[in-house]
Amino acid sequence: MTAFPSLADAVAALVRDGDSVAMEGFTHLIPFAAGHEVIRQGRRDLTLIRMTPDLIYDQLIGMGCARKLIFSWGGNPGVGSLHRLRDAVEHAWPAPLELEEHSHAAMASAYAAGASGLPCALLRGYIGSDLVGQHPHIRFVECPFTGERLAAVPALRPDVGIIHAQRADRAGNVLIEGIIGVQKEVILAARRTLVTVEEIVEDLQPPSPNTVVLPHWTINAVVAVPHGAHPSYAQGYYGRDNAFYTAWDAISRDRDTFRAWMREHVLAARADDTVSGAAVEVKQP
Amino acid sequence: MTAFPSLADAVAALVRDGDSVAMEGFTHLIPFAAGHEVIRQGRRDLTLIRMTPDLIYDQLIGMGCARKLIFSWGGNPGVGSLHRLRDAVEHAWPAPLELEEHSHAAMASAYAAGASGLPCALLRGYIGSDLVGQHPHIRFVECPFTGERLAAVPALRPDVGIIHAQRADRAGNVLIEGIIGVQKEVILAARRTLVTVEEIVEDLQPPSPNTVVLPHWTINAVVAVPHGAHPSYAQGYYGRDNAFYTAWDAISRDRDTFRAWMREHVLAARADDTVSGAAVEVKQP
Amino acid sequence: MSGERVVTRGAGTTAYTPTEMMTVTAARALTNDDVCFVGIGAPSAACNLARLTHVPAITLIYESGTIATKPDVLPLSIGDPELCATALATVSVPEMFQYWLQGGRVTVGFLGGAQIDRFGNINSTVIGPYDHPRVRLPGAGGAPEIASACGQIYAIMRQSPRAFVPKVDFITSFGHGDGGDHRRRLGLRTAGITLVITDLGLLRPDPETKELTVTAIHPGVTRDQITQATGWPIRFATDVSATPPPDSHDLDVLRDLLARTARAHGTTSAAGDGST
Amino acid sequence: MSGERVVTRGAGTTAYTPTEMMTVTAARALTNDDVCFVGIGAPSAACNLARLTHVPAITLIYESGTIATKPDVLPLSIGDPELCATALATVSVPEMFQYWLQGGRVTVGFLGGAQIDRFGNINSTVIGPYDHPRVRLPGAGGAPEIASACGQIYAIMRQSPRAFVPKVDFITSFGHGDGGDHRRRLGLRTAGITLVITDLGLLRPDPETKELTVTAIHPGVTRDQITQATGWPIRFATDVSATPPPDSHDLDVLRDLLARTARAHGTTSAAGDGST
Repeated sequence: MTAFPSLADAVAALVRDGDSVAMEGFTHLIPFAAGHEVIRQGRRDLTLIRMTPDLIYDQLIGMGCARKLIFSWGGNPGVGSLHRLRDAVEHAWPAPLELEEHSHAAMASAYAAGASGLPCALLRGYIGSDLVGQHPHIRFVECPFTGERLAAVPALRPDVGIIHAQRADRAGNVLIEGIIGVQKEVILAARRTLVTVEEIVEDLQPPSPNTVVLPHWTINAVVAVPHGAHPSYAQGYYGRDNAFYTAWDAISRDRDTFRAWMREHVLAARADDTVSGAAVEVKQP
Repeated sequence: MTAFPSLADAVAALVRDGDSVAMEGFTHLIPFAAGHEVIRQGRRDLTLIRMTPDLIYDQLIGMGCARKLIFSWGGNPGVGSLHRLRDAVEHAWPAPLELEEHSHAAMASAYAAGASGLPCALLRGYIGSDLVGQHPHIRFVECPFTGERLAAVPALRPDVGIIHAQRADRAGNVLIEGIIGVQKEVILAARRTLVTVEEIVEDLQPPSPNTVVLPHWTINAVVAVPHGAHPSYAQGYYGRDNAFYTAWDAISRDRDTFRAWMREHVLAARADDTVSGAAVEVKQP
Repeated sequence: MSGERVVTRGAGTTAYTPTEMMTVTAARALTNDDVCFVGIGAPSAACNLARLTHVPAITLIYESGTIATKPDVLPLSIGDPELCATALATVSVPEMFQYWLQGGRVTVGFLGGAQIDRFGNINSTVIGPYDHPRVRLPGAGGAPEIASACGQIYAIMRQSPRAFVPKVDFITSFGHGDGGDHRRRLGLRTAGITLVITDLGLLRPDPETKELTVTAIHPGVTRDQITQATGWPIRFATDVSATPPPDSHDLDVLRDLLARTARAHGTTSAAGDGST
Repeated sequence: MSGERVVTRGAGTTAYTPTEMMTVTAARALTNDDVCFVGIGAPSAACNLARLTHVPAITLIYESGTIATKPDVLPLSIGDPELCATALATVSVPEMFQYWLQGGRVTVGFLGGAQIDRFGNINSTVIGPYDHPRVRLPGAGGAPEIASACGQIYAIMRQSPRAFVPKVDFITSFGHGDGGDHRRRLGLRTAGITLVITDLGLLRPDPETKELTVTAIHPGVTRDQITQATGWPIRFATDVSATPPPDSHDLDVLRDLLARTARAHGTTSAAGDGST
């Protein structure tokens, strides 16, 4: 059953040092508030998984939470580099960062395979790319009917899946709308799941029977965190803070500036205890 | 570009003797009107593809249109047998019928593989089932990472895909809502595509950005056929005619009764020429 | 239920039919935490009765893509409008089979079938040889992967020697194969058939041999009746319990449900056998 | 465009910058029948300019899942709210890559990149060795499969010796490999890169060798400028045409679009390089 703990309690119960953690949201609904709580709780040796690392992973990496990054595009969208990610890769600061690198097509399929209970995904992909050979996670199989050589990647089954969504009802069912990315897949693929939402409502009121709704029994903890996706956005609630994405370039370029910013804006803040504490039951893998 | 021909012209242009034809709609939105036009035009040697053959395929088979059936569940839902299907399989009447038999999981995945441009689909399926070995289309591959043995089935790429949907706009974009089955997959997997709709509207007005909308460039012909899914149903337009499904048991049990019914209700009828004729451009595979 | 004679009368309770006994007993096997993949017909009647009585929080899923559906009347087909209209969400059929069933999200698969054998294998494909069948049945539908992917499987079938056979003509859905650790040897990690609910009693696989064995008998039913209704020399567990009879609330809710259903469909009953 | 000097003035037309020339020329390559997979940055500016001028019926797809989107301002990222709000439909990212891209529904992939080589291979991964990169670039994103699955690829990049190199440090997205029939030998059935639009002219692969060759030169640009801006001894086709200059309508629409975009984002330009 879904619990409604505080964000601090949810992260404490669900995210452990050494875990593989996927925080997803494709430009839209990126779970910044949850990521900040992971930073505040000082998690270490995480394998961070995300198609587009974005600023939240730049922050986690810069604060030394990560040992490894599984990703497919690591930039500040429309702005340039993720400087903390580059500093970790190019200069091992604050720690070395192992990379496991995909294409979007492969990584999206790997999440879908994880959600589907399959050990691997097939795709017509990576043809002629130098990514093949860099990594043992790209292999090839033959179609048993046509003989065609197809790329295979292992399914992604994160220890923890974290997303932000528009709203939940009091049973813990969660509605996502707009650019839905791989959010459904990461929740179904992960062993433990945390969803932050803009609001908790009496009635989800999905506009269509085919609206993406995650049933409560797929989620360990739901936490109401209004504005929890800022500076990314929540369609129907607030827009993307493009100016902050642009400003991040200067903030993150220098190590000291970055740390000062994190101290002031993340470490000094407290997670909103918007819902009083409740035990989080962790489902078995 | 999508054309808006009459139903007769659309079927004449898109369905040819010997084609593999998938008419889909999972209980909901079954394209009966289009199937009836295929019967009226006397198509022969079709390979009919459909997860749940339902009454429309019972009629096509009983009228001698089919040479082969690719399917995963062939009954009259909640009522009993499809007598024309059984008569063809058990007594080769009116003609022998070759069967290629799947499970739902495999067939749904095979459509998805067809839509995905893959030659085959993998699933954790058919384990211990006698369906394996009956058919060369069920094979096994090893996961290149775990060594697990996974079932593989060839992708379904029908020559023709036919569905019924709620509505289209004047550009030919099509909206489907409710039980959406494998309708999107069959349209994306097929070489030629025909969609009948309840109505053509100025503005599709999808209730959500994530509503299933098929862009006009995936469809060769759109035909407005109000009630075109009867006796199945169109959510938001009319309900399922469960009484007819029950009545079909008696109609179809006897060969002569069946033929008399078809003469009166299908052969004597004409396709509604609700939209004046227009050339149908057939996209290249 | 019309046409079926009332043959049982529980002590001090309302009269009920064997089919009602079967449906009520099947409903009682479910819990509020179950996520249940529901076959049409008898499984659907049992699962919805459970939802309307003791397990209101149960999640019912139909293979048409409807998740957490709460139909007010029983669907005639696996995709009736009622299922979508009352569901929490409706997904595509590929997603249903890939993410929800194969993804391991379902705790119980509730199946019917034409034939079941000593080791819980189910046939819904053919009677007689596959290439020249005496009877061509509807086929697999979702059943083979329901049988392998759900946490466990409950089957509900009227007991008769034609339906309960030593070995099915065709294994559509693998139960325990030849018994023992056959599932494990095929790499299956799920429990498979753990319970068969019939109109006469309950059968469960023997913990070691996996042979279906009688573990409970419905009120008024004799061991001999069960033996006569089974196509193999059926065993009885050491401790055979007596199934509690339906209470009047169960029966009231079931009969109301079936009456609503009949009115809605214009038929006498929607609890017959059907798709998986 | 601010900060860039106006260096070209077409005969009798409005003054324009090399970047404007590049964007307008790229837009002209598209047709109304194209289904175009759009990279962020320069490709996005060109594709939307095309839609707002001569090909209003073009279908633009962004990898965030937005199909047939008609943004009023250019998105800063690949998933700005504007893209979803103005799309015909928004699908999940797995569906986008599986059904729409890999499914072969896209006629043109419009890419940018950090480096391109003589045979149209594109690098967006690393400068220097992979394990000890001098510069770590954002990585593949959608590009490897865009490059293999779309009917053909157009690339748009400012021409310089650092960007146009004899051989890329890392092939993120396969163009024509070592040239000739390399694509066919790998089983690729799509055309790959057929056009590179730069601020100096147009490059197309030689029909036989697949070496990128200059086929058109922008007004006011010299052959020597192009040679200087290319990291390999670049060839010129037998018939090199003169690219027509942008007309004032193109420029008006482009400048309005960029001005609206700047107002919306609070930045001076959204046409910079970005994700695939």
